[in-house]
Amino acid sequence: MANWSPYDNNGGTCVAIAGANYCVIAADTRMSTGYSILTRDYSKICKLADKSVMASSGFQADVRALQKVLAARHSIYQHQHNKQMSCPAMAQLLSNTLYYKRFFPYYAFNVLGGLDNEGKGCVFTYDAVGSYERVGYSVQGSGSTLIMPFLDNQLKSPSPLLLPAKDAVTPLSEPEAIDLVKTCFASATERDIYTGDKLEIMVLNVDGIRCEYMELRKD
Amino acid sequence: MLDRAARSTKPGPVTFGILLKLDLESPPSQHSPKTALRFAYSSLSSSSKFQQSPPMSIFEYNGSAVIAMVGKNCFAIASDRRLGVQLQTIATDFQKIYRVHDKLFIGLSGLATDAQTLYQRLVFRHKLYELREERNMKPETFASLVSALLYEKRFGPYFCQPVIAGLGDENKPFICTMDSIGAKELAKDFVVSGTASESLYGACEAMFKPDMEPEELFETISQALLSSVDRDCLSGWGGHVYVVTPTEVTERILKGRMD
Amino acid sequence: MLKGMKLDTSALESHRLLIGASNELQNGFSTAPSFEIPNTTDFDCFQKEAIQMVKPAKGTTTLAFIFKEGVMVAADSRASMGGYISSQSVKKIIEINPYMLGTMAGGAADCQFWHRNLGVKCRLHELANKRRISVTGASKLLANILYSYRGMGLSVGTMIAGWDETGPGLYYVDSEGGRLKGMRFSVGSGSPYAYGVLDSGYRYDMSVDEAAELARRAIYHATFRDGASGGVASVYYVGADGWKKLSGDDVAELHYNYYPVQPTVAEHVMVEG
Amino acid sequence: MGTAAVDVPMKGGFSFDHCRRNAMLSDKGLKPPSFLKTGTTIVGLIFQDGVILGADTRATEGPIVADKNCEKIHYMAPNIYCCGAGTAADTEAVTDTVSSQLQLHRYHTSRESRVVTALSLLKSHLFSYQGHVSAALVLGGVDVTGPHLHTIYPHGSTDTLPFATMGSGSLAAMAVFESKYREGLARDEGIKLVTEAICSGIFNDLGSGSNVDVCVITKGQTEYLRNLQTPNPRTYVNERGYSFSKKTEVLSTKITPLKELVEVIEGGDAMEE
Repeated sequence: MANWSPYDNNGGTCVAIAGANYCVIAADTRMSTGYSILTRDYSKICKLADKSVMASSGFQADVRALQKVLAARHSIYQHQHNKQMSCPAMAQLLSNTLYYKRFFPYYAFNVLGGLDNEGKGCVFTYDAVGSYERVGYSVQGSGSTLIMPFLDNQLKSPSPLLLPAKDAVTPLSEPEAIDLVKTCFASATERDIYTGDKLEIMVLNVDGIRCEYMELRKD
Repeated sequence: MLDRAARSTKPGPVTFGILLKLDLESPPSQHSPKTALRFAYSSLSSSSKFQQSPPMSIFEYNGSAVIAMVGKNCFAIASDRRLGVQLQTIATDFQKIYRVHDKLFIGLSGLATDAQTLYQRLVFRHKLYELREERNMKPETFASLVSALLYEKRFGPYFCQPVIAGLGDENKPFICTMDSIGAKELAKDFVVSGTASESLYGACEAMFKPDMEPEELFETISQALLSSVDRDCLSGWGGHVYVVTPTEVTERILKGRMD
Repeated sequence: MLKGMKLDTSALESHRLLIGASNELQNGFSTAPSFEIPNTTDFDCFQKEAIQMVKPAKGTTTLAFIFKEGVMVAADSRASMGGYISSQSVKKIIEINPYMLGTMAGGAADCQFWHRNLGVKCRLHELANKRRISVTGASKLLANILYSYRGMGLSVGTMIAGWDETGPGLYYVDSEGGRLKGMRFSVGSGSPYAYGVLDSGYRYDMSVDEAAELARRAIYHATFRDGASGGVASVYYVGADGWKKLSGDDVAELHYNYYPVQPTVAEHVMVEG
Repeated sequence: MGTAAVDVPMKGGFSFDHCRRNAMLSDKGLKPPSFLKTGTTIVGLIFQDGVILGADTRATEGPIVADKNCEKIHYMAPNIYCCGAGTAADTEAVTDTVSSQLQLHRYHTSRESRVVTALSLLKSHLFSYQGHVSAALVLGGVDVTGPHLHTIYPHGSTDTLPFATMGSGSLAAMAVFESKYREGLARDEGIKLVTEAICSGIFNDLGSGSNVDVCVITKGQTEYLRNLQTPNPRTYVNERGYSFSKKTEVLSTKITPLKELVEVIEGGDAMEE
């Protein structure tokens, strides 16, 4: 098997939208390889801490390994500091963890959503080797090119780099954001063969984390 | 050509086809000693690279985005205005949509030289048709003409993806697109092509509503075009939209991001 | 790996605390921490394919120049992967410390990580020597790190700009091991266009505002012509009392300020007979 | 030998003029694009009084669904239909070509076309292009000698079978056939079995999807049931629809009224519109 490769792509799409006091993280539950479906019910979303949830698409073996490392580092942090890691701190940890494998990268495209210390929604988006950035919304995975333009259009907020600065938090309410996520996934499922089956939505707000599901096309 | 269709039974992980090579500007990633030395020299002198080393697909050489959308017995066809050579922008008023006759437009995306050559041949064949038949060509017939011209070059194709939009008999809107060898795709709602096609698919899928009036159709197609090209390095720099109803043709130039 | 040249792995310190500690318990000596390397015979080819597959964020225009009042640093804010724009709001001017800035070109992850590591080293230098590190020293630190990884695929093209006892300092450092002191640099796919504006407009004795406008204009023209640059043109000024962000303007607005366009009234074409 | 100045339409067949230029472009590193493929599940089976063909309706360009409702069952003759998988343009063109040849043959012999005629025309065409014309076909029909079902591979080889499946979803469909097919199926049982096989391809193979097309051919009667089943409606449509916060800004507008609607008004000037 001359062209054996340590990597595979299991497809799937992840979306995260940060609101004023909430954060929505959603991902489809289809895991595929090549042209066949491995399972229709595989969760790509992982709760790393009370206020940080990560969704990853790409090579799910690497994603699992990455989640384990982050969970271990988070429990060590809790023992050393006697408190949960904040979302920005988890974001920096994820960036470093990805970069430590710079020469044998995790084939995982991650988006980290949560609440920062002031309780505002925050979303961090990554490339596979650890470059990251805090944004108002982000999409990763096989359907990202399909969904991103629509989110840009609906959630267009001035860039955080502008000086004089303009506030960049999305004005959407939580139900509107969930409705937008559902439309995005319905559109992505229509056009991307690797996205579908079921949509898992996790909502983080002041009173904790709740889960919602929606059926998607099975073809 | 990876022939998936005839059921390659090779098991195991799909070996990675060549993904888009990086379009980077500073050191190329392949570090064989020879290129590293050559590169080291060129980076010192100008600390940048003009010519892009990693190849892109021929479709991405000039960059383009064309979209057609159907409304209530009217249609709209729009394109970006950029002509580039890989990452460098050469012109920002490049014409990609051509008028075949009052109720039939064609948008040609892909390699600009093939698009222009193909257009001239289409005009020639369309004129012969009108001389013989003494009437305008119906959009369905024109689509078959384009498909035949493309398929004729099956093994040395035109690198051009046409989008055809027209009003057929009783002014019924007709839109269709093709791949570079003439495989027709008829659609009831919208068709897209060009380097920003994936973004355009997603935007249209979310924004499209059936039976839109011409004004709302113009607004929807413009928003879809501009939000998609803003996510694509190789197309954009303004927009050009034609809205055609049975009574009039409205041509508008859009004010878009020029980066 | 290069013979006789020990890889600088201090960046892995926090990582090492965990692994290092456990190793010591197990086998009595702390193995030097190292980046995990794939056990493949053809390292170059593996790197080429892996990088191609993960497509790290790329593409940019950055510039910096020294003038009478200090150093002006400017950059765009677009990151692209292949033809796709992954972000329009990347911070490409990295604040190493209140007196020093670094610019990001080439691999976003490489630049972010190693600039952050450089900030740690500069802070340690301050604590050890009770004075801020010079721009020369800081750029040498970064150059040495990058030189030790030469040939492994890092892609960094950065400028270290700052102010120290000798006044304003500007160095260009890249992942090929190059390190150049200079007055005027531009790095990135848009640099040919930026140089055009920069070289024609540059004078040593410019006011801060003139210099800021020149830098902004150079970035704007690069974003207009180069597909991989765009977003927001950020301009920083480094003076005697450290750096200050002067402006961040969306290049789309800049375009219509520099080249105003009046929307014409609707033109009705008359039908010929 | 002066070539004709005017580009006179060719006699037909393929033209290879661009091959050298395209080869030069590829050498320069610009890869040719991939063509529209129909991932596809296509099936056919023989039942009591004839043949039933089935197909899905998804055409893909790599991971992207280019056409959600394309037609893969092509008309060959009133009593012969043919499903195509592989490169969409090839299946379309080869079936059109042979269909017109059959029509000419019918005018010539004023007899109903035979399935074997279509089979040998297709196989010789495909063989002569050594598989470069990549069309995998399921050919079915009923002629004077009874029902026939054949599969044709891109290289020109053919099979004659009671039931057959092709395309990337052929395994999923064949599983259903192998478990439930028996000789002498009634019309409704046959349609149900074909629909079930196509659905198994649609749901289990990523290259196939959307709707089920079926075509029932019996002696003297052919029914093409387009979108017999549409098991995959869109699962979420936002009733309110979305509004655009920033209205599109227009630089210039040109309105051209269309000529035909200019009626000649007695005495009035036709120019005033």
